[in-house]
Amino acid sequence: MMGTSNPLRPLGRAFLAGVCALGIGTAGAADKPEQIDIGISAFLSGPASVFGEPARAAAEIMAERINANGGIHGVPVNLSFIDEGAGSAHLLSEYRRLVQSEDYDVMFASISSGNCLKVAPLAEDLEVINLMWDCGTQRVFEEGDYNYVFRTQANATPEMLASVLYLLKTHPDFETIAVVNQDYAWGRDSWNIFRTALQTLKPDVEVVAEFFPKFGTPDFSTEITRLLAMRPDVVLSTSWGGDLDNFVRQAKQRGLDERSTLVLPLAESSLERLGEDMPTGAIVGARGDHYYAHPGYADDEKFNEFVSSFREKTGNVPIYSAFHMVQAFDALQAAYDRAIEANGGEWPDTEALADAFEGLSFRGATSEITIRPADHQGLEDQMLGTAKQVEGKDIAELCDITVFPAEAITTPAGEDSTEWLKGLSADLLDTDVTTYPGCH
Amino acid sequence: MRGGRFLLLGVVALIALMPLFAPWSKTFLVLAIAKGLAVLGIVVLLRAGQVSFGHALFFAASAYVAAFAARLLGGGELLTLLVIGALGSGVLGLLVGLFVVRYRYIFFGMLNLAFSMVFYAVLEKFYHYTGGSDGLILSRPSVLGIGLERLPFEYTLFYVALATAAVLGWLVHRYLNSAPGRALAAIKTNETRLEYLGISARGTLLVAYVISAMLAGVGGTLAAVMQGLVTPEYAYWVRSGEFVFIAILGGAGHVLGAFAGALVYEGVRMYLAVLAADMWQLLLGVVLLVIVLFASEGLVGLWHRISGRFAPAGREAS
Amino acid sequence: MDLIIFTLAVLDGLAYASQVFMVAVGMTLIFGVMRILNIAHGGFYAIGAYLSAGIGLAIASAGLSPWLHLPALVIGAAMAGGVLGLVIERFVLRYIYVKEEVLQLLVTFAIFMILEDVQRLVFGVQPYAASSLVDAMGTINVLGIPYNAYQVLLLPGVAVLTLVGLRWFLHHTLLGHLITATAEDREAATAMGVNANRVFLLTFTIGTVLAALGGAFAAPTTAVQLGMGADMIVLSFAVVVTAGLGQVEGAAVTAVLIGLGRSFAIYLMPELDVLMPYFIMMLVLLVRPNGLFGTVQTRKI
Amino acid sequence: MSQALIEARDLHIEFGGVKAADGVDLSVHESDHLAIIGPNGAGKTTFLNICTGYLRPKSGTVRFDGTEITGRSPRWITRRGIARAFQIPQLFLEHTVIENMLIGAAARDRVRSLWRPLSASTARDEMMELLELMGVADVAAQVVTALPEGQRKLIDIALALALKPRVLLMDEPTSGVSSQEKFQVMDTLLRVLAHQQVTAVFVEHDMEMVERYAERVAVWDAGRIRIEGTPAEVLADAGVQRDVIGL
Repeated sequence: MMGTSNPLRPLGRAFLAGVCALGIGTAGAADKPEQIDIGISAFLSGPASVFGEPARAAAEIMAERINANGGIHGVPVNLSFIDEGAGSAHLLSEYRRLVQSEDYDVMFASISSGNCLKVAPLAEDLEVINLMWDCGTQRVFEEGDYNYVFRTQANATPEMLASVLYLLKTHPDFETIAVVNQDYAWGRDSWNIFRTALQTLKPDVEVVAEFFPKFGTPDFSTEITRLLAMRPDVVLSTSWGGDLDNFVRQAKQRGLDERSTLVLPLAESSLERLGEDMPTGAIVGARGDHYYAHPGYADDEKFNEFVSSFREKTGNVPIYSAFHMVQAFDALQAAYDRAIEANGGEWPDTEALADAFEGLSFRGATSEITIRPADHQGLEDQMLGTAKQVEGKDIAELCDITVFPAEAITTPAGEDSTEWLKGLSADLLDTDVTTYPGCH
Repeated sequence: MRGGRFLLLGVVALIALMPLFAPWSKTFLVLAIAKGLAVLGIVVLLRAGQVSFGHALFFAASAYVAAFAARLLGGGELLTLLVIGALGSGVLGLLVGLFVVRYRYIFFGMLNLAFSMVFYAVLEKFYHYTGGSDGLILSRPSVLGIGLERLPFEYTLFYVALATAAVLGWLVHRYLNSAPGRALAAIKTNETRLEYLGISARGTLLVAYVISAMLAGVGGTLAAVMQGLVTPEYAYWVRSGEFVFIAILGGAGHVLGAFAGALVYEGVRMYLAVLAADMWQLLLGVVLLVIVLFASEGLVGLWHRISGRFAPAGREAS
Repeated sequence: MDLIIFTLAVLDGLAYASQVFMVAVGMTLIFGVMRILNIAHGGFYAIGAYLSAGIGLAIASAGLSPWLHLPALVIGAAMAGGVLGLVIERFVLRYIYVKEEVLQLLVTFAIFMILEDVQRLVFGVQPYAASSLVDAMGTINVLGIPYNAYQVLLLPGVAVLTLVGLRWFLHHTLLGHLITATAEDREAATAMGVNANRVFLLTFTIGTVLAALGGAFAAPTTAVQLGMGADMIVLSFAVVVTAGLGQVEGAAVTAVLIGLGRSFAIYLMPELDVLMPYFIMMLVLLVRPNGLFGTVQTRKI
Repeated sequence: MSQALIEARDLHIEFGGVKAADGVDLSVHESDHLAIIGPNGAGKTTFLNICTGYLRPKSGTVRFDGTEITGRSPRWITRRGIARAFQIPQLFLEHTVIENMLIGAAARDRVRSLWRPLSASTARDEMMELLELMGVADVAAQVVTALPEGQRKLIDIALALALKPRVLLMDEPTSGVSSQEKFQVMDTLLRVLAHQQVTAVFVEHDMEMVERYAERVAVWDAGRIRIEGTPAEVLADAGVQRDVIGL
């Protein structure tokens, strides 16, 4: 084959490096770099930039703050963003370029589930630490085993399960449910998880309609007409962004919220945009325990400082993607602390840093998160509340906030989510939860 | 002509050596070659004056065929996957072709678009089979029975892609100069006369359509193997538009233009996205406008103009 | 399927059809006269929508009557579409009429890409919504189901008005005659002293205004967001081709077919919803290769 | 009288109410040189269009060598031996003259190889000879767009002859050719036709040409064959002189 002698040379180098690494041990020391280069993938164009842009703002706030404090153990951080909106081919080649050509140290990728599934094996191949800072899909760690990939937040299973639990706690007697989700992997997968959990915990519920309108549908009126005619007790939508705004607004205009309870597990990210159009009584989730007015952190300095600097920078309240970004940075900082300590003060190499992530506990802007050593899955508490319009406020408040502890609702390491959900017992409803009565 | 040939060899050699100096460029180059092959498919149809705005259909179809085949064969073999992918898109090309070759110009373009959008929607909808928008994972195939690690595999894939492009480019060149190939170009200027010579314009176009579908198919398989994943995005209309864009950028109707265009396009796009993450689309649009308004013969035409050594573009292209 | 469901589906279908028609009619007109398939149409649509939402929000925050939004969105869209159309025709398109069809198409593709980023730079990434007009118009009950009056009364009304107005303009005014003459035979019209450049400028501007209007009228019912133009383009293509090139009435019929097809699909087989426009298009072209109202064009020998 | 090669029976066709053929019977015999004349818009070209399958008559039949060809496609009919040259030359404008001819030869020989270059066609010498005969060999390497109408006209006929047809239908073969050259062209053409044993039908309005080159003349008027016979007979007819020739 053409040129085989040349391609083998880098291979030989890699082999030698491997031998050397073995000689020293799997975790070791390295020279302190001039800066830590972090590559971050997020949607900066297209509809999903409603998550990407706030996350970018949060990343910039975090980097500024770290560098203002002298960096991570004296090493400043440097950020570079990859636009997921430019397509996954672009993401992958840009990811490779940053790692292989620019020697980036850590990657944060990504938002889209599809991209997460692509990036995880790539990071493993490139032997670069990748923090999945906003990935929803539970498939990554259930279907693959990784050394360099970690998730600094929860995944779809606890997020949906918490939504089911909250719904059952607040509306124990409902009989019928319909779903209107975006027609792509998230919409399909999240519904599968939700339905599996629901049918295990409350087998008599009837699914009366399943709609998967095209991603980016501007008009839900036909679906809404159907729902109005069918009158299901509960209407679920795990949509987000403009799609969720559209659905909720059009549903409210035609009084769907008066006939059915809306369950919107991602609506925290739409609260500010929807404003007065968020129907009172709708169940709102936040993919974690993020809420700019979280009652549990009303007096917390770190939380308040982040919320106010975010508002200052962007003019908006922070949404969950911004909180997730904070968690990625805090995890990184905590991992370096831990690795340097374990290394006796020496700067860690990639292996040592990766070791530090296993079992790492850290706190983002809200509650503490632990990265499970077995499968690198983050354990993140889940918060849900019920929206309420309050006179004189242009953004709905969340009432009866309930925070579900991560351990109880996360699939145990090594198990398949669907199977685990099928084996749930109704006792789960009695798990100790933190509740914040009243509206906030 | 001789000077041109040496230059061509030089450029190919340069590309062949590039991954040794810039390891990350393998991905980039394989994707550029993969797109270049799809663009070559567009170029073939452009010969007949027809523009397919749905060629991503075949790019995606072969990628999915390869992914399914790899799954059935338990990993699969790179060369087998390339052949299966090409055959898959060829068969689909025949089926779609039987329908679309009855139409010309805007109808031809739009029907192709419609087919690709139907396919796109089906890929997203039937997610129990196709994995929906997450797509299907295509694990690294073996090469001639040998399972390779990432690095040697990427080098192998790159050189396989380069060799495939060279061979297919040459075959297409031969085809375009053969009797059916010249008759294809005659569809553009006088289809009526073609029929009055006893040549079926539809048949001629159908042959070209299947060839062009297979070219896009080989490209799609290469891209899928490189990325290790196939998604419905492969079939989206913007990607089809991109192929047409590249064909024009390279110089419509030219075999080399397809690859030159793909390389330049991918390069420009990548650097724009890095340097101006906020407005790469805008800049790309401006580049496109400038090309159409001031250099509509594309890169190949530009090269002719600069070098001034060749005959007028119209003849040289044939 | 009982009669109630049938009625509801028809109502939904017609409401959707009016929106589709409003978007596609401008593209059909431009294609009929200029033979340019205008991808940038999606961009004009989105800009019209952003503008309308902006106006709506401004009216709401100023505490003015939401009804003001109606005339304001028409005027805003007409102005924005007018300016964009004039500028783009005069300074870009004019130079490409002599070029090949595919190049013309690519130019509009380029304009579309540029407009996409312009929207992002100007309006940011957050979706906008200004639905106070829809709220103000309230709902009407049909068989116990509340419908937005805006969607089932105003939008179809506007669509019918546009169709009738455009027909009248094309068939009963001098300018309209110039446009139809140019559409039928550009060379003959030029020979008779019609200034094709001016006709093109006018047609393109009207088409652009219609696109912006389509967006402006869609805005109150939906969140205006990035990427909204891209999907509309493909749908409009389907309408243009199914209708027969340049057939304004055909666009109306096709829009109704697509609207009904979509709503019945959602009622009966939701999985097929997205595929309906393409199925309709292929079916029509299979039976009538030149579209519903298209005429056969043969080469003179 | 020899067996009719093309035999049209009771053809009817109309365009927007105008009857272009209203019960036409017309036969073309082996080795015939038939000229069709008539006023403008009378339907002369329509006859060629029906015989070559471009138009389908409303009723009536056309037989070629005993086989019915009514309503068959131009391609089908061409392959059976009826070739056609056009009033407005129909050529592949972006190809060279020789390429035009070679495509014709490839069509005749059913060349389907996707591999062998057209330029290496074995028919090249034969095609050059044909161009030579038509007097256009010197422009063989030129692209058609670069040529004047007159030369295109000759190439158009040459291209039809490249198919080695049994019948050649021509629509005003010398229109566009300069008046000095047209006799020369027709002399050559007839020689080629005789050499290849091709039967010829031509629509013509130049009576001088008809007189000189036609063996038989049919007058097509208002959708009917008004009179048919030798040039001398037909041109002497007073009605024809008045209505068709315009004397």
